[in-house]
Amino acid sequence: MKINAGDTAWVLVAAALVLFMTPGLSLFYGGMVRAKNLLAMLMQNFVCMGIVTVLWVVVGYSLVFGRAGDGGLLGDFAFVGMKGLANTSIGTIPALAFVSFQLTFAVITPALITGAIADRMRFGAWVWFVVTWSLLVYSPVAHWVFAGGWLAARGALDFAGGTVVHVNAGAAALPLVLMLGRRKGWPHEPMPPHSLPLTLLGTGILWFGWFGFNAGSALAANGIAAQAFLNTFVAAAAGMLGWLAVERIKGGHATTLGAASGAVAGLVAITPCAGYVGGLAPVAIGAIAGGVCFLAIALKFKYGYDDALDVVAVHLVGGILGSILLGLFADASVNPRGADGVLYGGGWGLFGEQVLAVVVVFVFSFVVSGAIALVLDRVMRDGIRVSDDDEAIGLDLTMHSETAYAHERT
Amino acid sequence: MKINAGDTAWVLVAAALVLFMTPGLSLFYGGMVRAKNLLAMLMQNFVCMGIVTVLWVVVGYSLVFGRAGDGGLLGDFAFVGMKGLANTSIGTIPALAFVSFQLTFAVITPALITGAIADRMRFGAWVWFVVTWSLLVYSPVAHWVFAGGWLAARGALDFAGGTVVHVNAGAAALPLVLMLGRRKGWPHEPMPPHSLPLTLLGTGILWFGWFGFNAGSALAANGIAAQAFLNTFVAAAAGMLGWLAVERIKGGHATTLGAASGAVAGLVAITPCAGYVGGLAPVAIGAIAGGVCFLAIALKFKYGYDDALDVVAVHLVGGILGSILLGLFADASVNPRGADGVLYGGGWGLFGEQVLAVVVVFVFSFVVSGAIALVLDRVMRDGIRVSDDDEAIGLDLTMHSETAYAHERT
Amino acid sequence: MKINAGDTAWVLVAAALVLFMTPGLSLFYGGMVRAKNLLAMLMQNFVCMGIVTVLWVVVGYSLVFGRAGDGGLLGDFAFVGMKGLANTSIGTIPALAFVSFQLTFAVITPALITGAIADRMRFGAWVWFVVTWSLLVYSPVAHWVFAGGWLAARGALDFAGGTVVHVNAGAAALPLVLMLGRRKGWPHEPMPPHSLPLTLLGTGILWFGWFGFNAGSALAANGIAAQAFLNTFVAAAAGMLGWLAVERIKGGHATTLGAASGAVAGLVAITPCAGYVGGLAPVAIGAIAGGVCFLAIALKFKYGYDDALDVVAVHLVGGILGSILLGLFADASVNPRGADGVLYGGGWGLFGEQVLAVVVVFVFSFVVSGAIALVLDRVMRDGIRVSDDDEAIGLDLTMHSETAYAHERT
Amino acid sequence: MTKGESVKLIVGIIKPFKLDDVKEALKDLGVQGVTVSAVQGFGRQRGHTEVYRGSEYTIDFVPKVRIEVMVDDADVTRVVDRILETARTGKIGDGKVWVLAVEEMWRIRTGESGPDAL
Amino acid sequence: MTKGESVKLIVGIIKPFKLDDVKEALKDLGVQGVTVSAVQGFGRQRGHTEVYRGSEYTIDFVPKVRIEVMVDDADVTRVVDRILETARTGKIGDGKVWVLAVEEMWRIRTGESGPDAL
Amino acid sequence: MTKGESVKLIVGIIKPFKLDDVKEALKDLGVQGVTVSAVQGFGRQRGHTEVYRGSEYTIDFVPKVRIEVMVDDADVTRVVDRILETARTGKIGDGKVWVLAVEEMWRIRTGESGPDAL
Ligand SMILES: Nc1ncnc2c1ncn2[C@@H]1O[C@H](COP(=O)(O)OP(=O)(O)O)[C@@H](O)[C@H]1O
Ligand SMILES: Nc1ncnc2c1ncn2[C@@H]1O[C@H](COP(=O)(O)OP(=O)(O)O)[C@@H](O)[C@H]1O
Ligand SMILES: Nc1ncnc2c1ncn2[C@@H]1O[C@H](COP(=O)(O)OP(=O)(O)O)[C@@H](O)[C@H]1O
Repeated sequence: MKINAGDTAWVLVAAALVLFMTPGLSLFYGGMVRAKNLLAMLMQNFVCMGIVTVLWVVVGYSLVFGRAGDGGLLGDFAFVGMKGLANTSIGTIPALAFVSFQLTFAVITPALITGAIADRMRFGAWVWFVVTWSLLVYSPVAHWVFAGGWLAARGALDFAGGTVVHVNAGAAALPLVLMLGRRKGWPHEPMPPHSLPLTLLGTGILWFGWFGFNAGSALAANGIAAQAFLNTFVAAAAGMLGWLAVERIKGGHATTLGAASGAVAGLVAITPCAGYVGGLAPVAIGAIAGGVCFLAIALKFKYGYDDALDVVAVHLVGGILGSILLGLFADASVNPRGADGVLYGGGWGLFGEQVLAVVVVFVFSFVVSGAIALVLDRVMRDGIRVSDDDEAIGLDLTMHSETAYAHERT
Repeated sequence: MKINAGDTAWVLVAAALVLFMTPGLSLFYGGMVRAKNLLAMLMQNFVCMGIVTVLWVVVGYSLVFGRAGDGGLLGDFAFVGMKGLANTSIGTIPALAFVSFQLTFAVITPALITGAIADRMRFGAWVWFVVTWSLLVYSPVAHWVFAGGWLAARGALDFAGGTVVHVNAGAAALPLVLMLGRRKGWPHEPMPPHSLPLTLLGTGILWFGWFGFNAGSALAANGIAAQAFLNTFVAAAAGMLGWLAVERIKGGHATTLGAASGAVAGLVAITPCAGYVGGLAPVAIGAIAGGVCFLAIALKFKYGYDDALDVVAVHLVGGILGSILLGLFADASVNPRGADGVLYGGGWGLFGEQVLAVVVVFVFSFVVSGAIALVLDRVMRDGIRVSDDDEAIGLDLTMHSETAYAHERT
Repeated sequence: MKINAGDTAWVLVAAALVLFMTPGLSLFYGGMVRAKNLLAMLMQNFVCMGIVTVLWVVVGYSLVFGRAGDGGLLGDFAFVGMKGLANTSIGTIPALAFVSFQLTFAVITPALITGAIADRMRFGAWVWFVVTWSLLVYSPVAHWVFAGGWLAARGALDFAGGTVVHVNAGAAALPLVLMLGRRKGWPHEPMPPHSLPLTLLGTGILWFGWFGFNAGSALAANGIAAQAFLNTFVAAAAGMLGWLAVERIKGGHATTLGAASGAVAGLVAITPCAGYVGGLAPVAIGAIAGGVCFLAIALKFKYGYDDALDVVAVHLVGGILGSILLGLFADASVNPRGADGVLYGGGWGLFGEQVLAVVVVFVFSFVVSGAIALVLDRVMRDGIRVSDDDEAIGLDLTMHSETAYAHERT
Repeated sequence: MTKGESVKLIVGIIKPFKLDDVKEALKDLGVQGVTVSAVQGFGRQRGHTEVYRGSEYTIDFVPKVRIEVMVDDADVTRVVDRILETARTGKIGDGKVWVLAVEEMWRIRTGESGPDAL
Repeated sequence: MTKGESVKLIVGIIKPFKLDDVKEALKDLGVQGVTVSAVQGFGRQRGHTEVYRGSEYTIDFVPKVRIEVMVDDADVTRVVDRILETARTGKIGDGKVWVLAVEEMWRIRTGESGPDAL
Repeated sequence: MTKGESVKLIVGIIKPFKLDDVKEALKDLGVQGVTVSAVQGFGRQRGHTEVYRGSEYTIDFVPKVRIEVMVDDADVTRVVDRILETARTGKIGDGKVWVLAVEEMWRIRTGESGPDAL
């Protein structure tokens, strides 16, 4: 098909927006950790931008999008080193625009995990985890869902990554958290955010970038993109209000961090739905996600796992919610490539596929991520967790020989 | 009309850019308040992104753009809940792209007011103010000017919101400031900005986003958009230089905050003019705005109203200036849908309409906003102002149970 | 040619992205200086956005793009005050979109210099330096390379400003650094970054904006833009990894600042190459730049010049590297308007032109910038360097009567 | 201020927002200098509660300001009284004042010692 | 706590992460208040090294916490012992404790003086 | 350093940029430790003026550094002299030094007391 400049412009911008989300995410998380671990958090995120990108052009893209549409399990090596892609097109856009756009997803997915493992994972271990995880977990899952692999072929819908990105990252976080163990002092010692303005700035960047994430997934500047754009906008808003409402009712206060977290919860939940629902559905999806994700935080206290910045409650729970609610709210009149959910007369077929996709991605990611962590912990000389002393001093100094803030005397 | 992908791409991007302005604004303002009120400021802005968005898709959009072009006073309920908008177009773009773009204006307009009321308004009161104001003030004014209502029908020009956004917000700020009263200690006690880097970061985001605000208002990626883009760029620059020059001459110093404030003043003033003027007009408009807005700060000391972060001096005065200067500088050769101002041989007709529009919007917004504030102050149990103790402790802790910065010891 | 909305959308967005880089750069640098000089750093950057912009529409654009394609030395006054540009087009985009896009390059180039002169140049002297430098150095160099002047006519390639922006700014920094002299205490007294999170935020913004810088330079939303986009992405990543690897090997630590610096080094080096290379070339170019720029920092200690934030090591060395590596890696099959480098069978012709362009730009910029600084130092009452007392107190207070941070007690 | 034999060090822990008043009062009395630092106090006055994603936690420490004033022996009572007066709000947490004996003191600039160094 | 004649000021320089333990221990002992500030210490304990674009530099100072506790004369030993006990890790850098004689002290809120002011 | 009977506490308020010099001088003298904190001073030295959107306001306080050095009785003069010497610029605002008597002191790590604890 001929390249359309408008579609190309939109996808390139969307790719830039999504890339910007990773620094945004690092600030969102960074504001929540203690100052002594801030740089380590930023670094764990930025290094994903380095590692995954190089891997992607070398082999990752090919593993995901080789044999696209085969209904299968994994791509191949057809596009290794970007072979044969220059000056070709995919749909109405240059193939390399598609490569860049998809790359941003591959970057941010492992970055999401950093919130769970905050303050105690060795930098070297994280580097090797990202390398391995990217190839062994992200590549197959993305093939199944984004590249016409087996889950997509069965009919599961995922507009922009509810399963591939959020369930996947959330499910990977869990075994890491369990294997790393709790931060010293958790849960009795309070570990309040060291700088909420950083977190709010990160939220602004995430919201901004998420337009590219969701509406860019239309891969064209058309009505579907506009629908996805608006849904994203509305779900973020409704997520914020939902979280604040429940927080206010249960604890008496509507917090700034609550507003930020709720918006992100809404954005997570709308991700799989963005181009498949319409009308006021995003209000419902966002509000439900805001409220439920807030309540889901209690799980970590109940079960005693130290998911430091609530990746499970926000990304895993939010991703599951969005993927499954799509089985209810999907509306084929909005997007003929979608389907009708339960509420739009489509019956329980789609719903079933959504549940299946969630379960499959959860189990696969949990198991393989856990295995990777286990192997790394054995293989690496010092294991994956920092020493107690290093943890007490802080990762910035012990991992990177740096201090985040040095507002000096003179 | 058929959807044009290029125009759609541009309007979607523009909508994302304008949405990003609200977090940017919150940082711009947030840097200027004292640290104990920072989160409250951020929250007052972020909550606009939550409330106005949900209101907009439910009813707000319909109130503004229902009966568009009727030369009338208010829209209707035709588009409640986004009814009938999916997969339709407005001009060359999807209707929902237009909905999203316009939504961002509805979000940021009340957010602008937060600078005036800083440090002393109860969060609950602000929430209800935003809900009511959005429906009772923003909706009609936007209908009059942006949706072919009576002011537009008479021939008033407002490319991107000089009256709808800036005069409107500035005029609403004034009665709130008068009713809330002064911050404890003002004006004798200095209340210097707690973090100018935040303010400068906010300025960068605002300038960046304003390209979407103004050039996006062309609703197409064409020559008018390019003209609006360049005018925006130049007026911001000239505003900065104008402010710095006057500041330097009067006080001996060119300050960083002056550079930031001047750029914003230039951006405000060019807003109504952006697609209607050309050549070096933006230099003149920006520079005048920079200088005059700086001088307008003196008003609050003269008349004793505590407009904390100078919303009146920058947005009200800047918005009035821009709207009226358009009566001089408008040049129909730049944009045939515009008109000729006094300097381009168009006589005083346009100028008169501009003055009328400014007066009408000012009076309407001032009166209705004041009435809303009055009613809220009566109806709400604790009124709209925080207690003296809460003000002394700071709003972050008393409204949101949070502290902005906790750079801990360990 | 008819205006293409898609291309226009892309170039407008790209212009916005590049404009955003200057605030981003100010934070990148600002985080690295001591807190007492932060605002002065931000201000030196923001004021470029003011000064250069106004100069550009008045005369700068005309000096660069007047007589475009003449193979000559400088433009003319044909477009003074934007004369005759409204509603015309250049290629497939409105002329004013091109004007805005090119303006952003003219803004950021002098801004890059601020990193070298940090902490000791008088604000007034900087203002006059920017005015003069913009006209006397930037205009001719940009004409030679970007406007079909003599270097372009000979066949030198520079996709997005390896010579015009980076070599040019780096070469200008050197005489300034030599004339200003060292910061008091350098090199024996450590002057660590006061806030690395600011620097990382700046890095995120720079990376984001650089997509506009490089891919926007295609001036269309097409396959070349996509190639340039991906190359930019990959070189940044490889630059990060290259820097971290060498840093780790030599010093034992992979630092956050190293990740940020390496990414910027990769971005600098890919700038001239972005639309002319393909495949895995950006991995090589980025990784080489990351490693070599890190090693180049040692030069300032060896030769004793206080290039405060390593503008020479990153921009001069990175710009030279990129421009010359293009002579090896250029691949005409990627972009027919490019050429083949040594590795693609094009022989040493291009390589020679690249070396020539680098040498010419370096010498010209070094000499004229030095002359400007010399004259300013003579002509200005207090010279170009602040007094010892002012330096000790800090530039924020002494130049701008402001303090960056005032986290108050109450 | 009077000129006695020896120098005393008065230390006060006060509420931060009282600092300006105390400083002005001491200026009025003719005190030549004060040294101030930000401290955290723990005492009868309760700290506050913050909320973080649904969890409440208590901050025990309350921000206070510590002032040090060197005065001539003969002025101690006057200065202490004035601090007690201006720093008082009557609510819990107003703080403490105490006096220490200084064995010797010097002004760095001139090397003067004893009350002359004040 | 006992009620003696005079008041002493106990000052301690401790490791920051020990603050909570010390605070709780003092609370248990019945001490009514503590004033705390963030300080930098220099001593036998080495500082650390940071890296900045390839250059290493040494930070000599180590973050410490300074606590001030006013107690009745009669309680000094008990309180000091408790601080010594809870602040100890046995590793270099644990810090110091010292006692100063207070000539007089007041509670600002009430004007009470001497041990009553505690 | 010599070993006397008792310990004294030397406190100095100095200009921040002199801290490094003073620290090095004390190291040279054989002083084993110093505790430092950031303070604000008010005295003969004027503060500065800042500008905020056209309004000028004065910041009365000047940043200073407070150092505490415990030394053996016998070393007080030497140490004080050295501080006076290295901290002096001769310009207003150089600060003060004073000496307090310490009743008793301990090293937390070992429990040693008196001059042995230094
Ligand atoms: N025994 C003490 N030792 C040191 N500081 C104390 C002591 N008691 C109180 N303080 C300081 O005085 C402040 C006020 O004391 P608090 O008991 O809260 O109120 P009040 O002085 O009004 O009884 C505390 O926050 C603390 O900084
Ligand atoms: N002579 C001293 N004067 C003042 N403070 C001291 C002195 N010696 C040590 N300190 C303080 O005590 C802290 C711990 O001392 P250090 O010598 O490192 O370990 P230790 O007390 O275990 O021997 C130092 O960081 C410093 O704050
Ligand atoms: N009477 C005092 N009590 C406590 N601190 C003082 C006193 N006088 C001066 N200082 C401290 O010493 C610093 C320098 O004093 P200042 O009067 O400015 O200069 P100088 O010591 O050169 O006469 C002040 O900023 C303050 O911190």
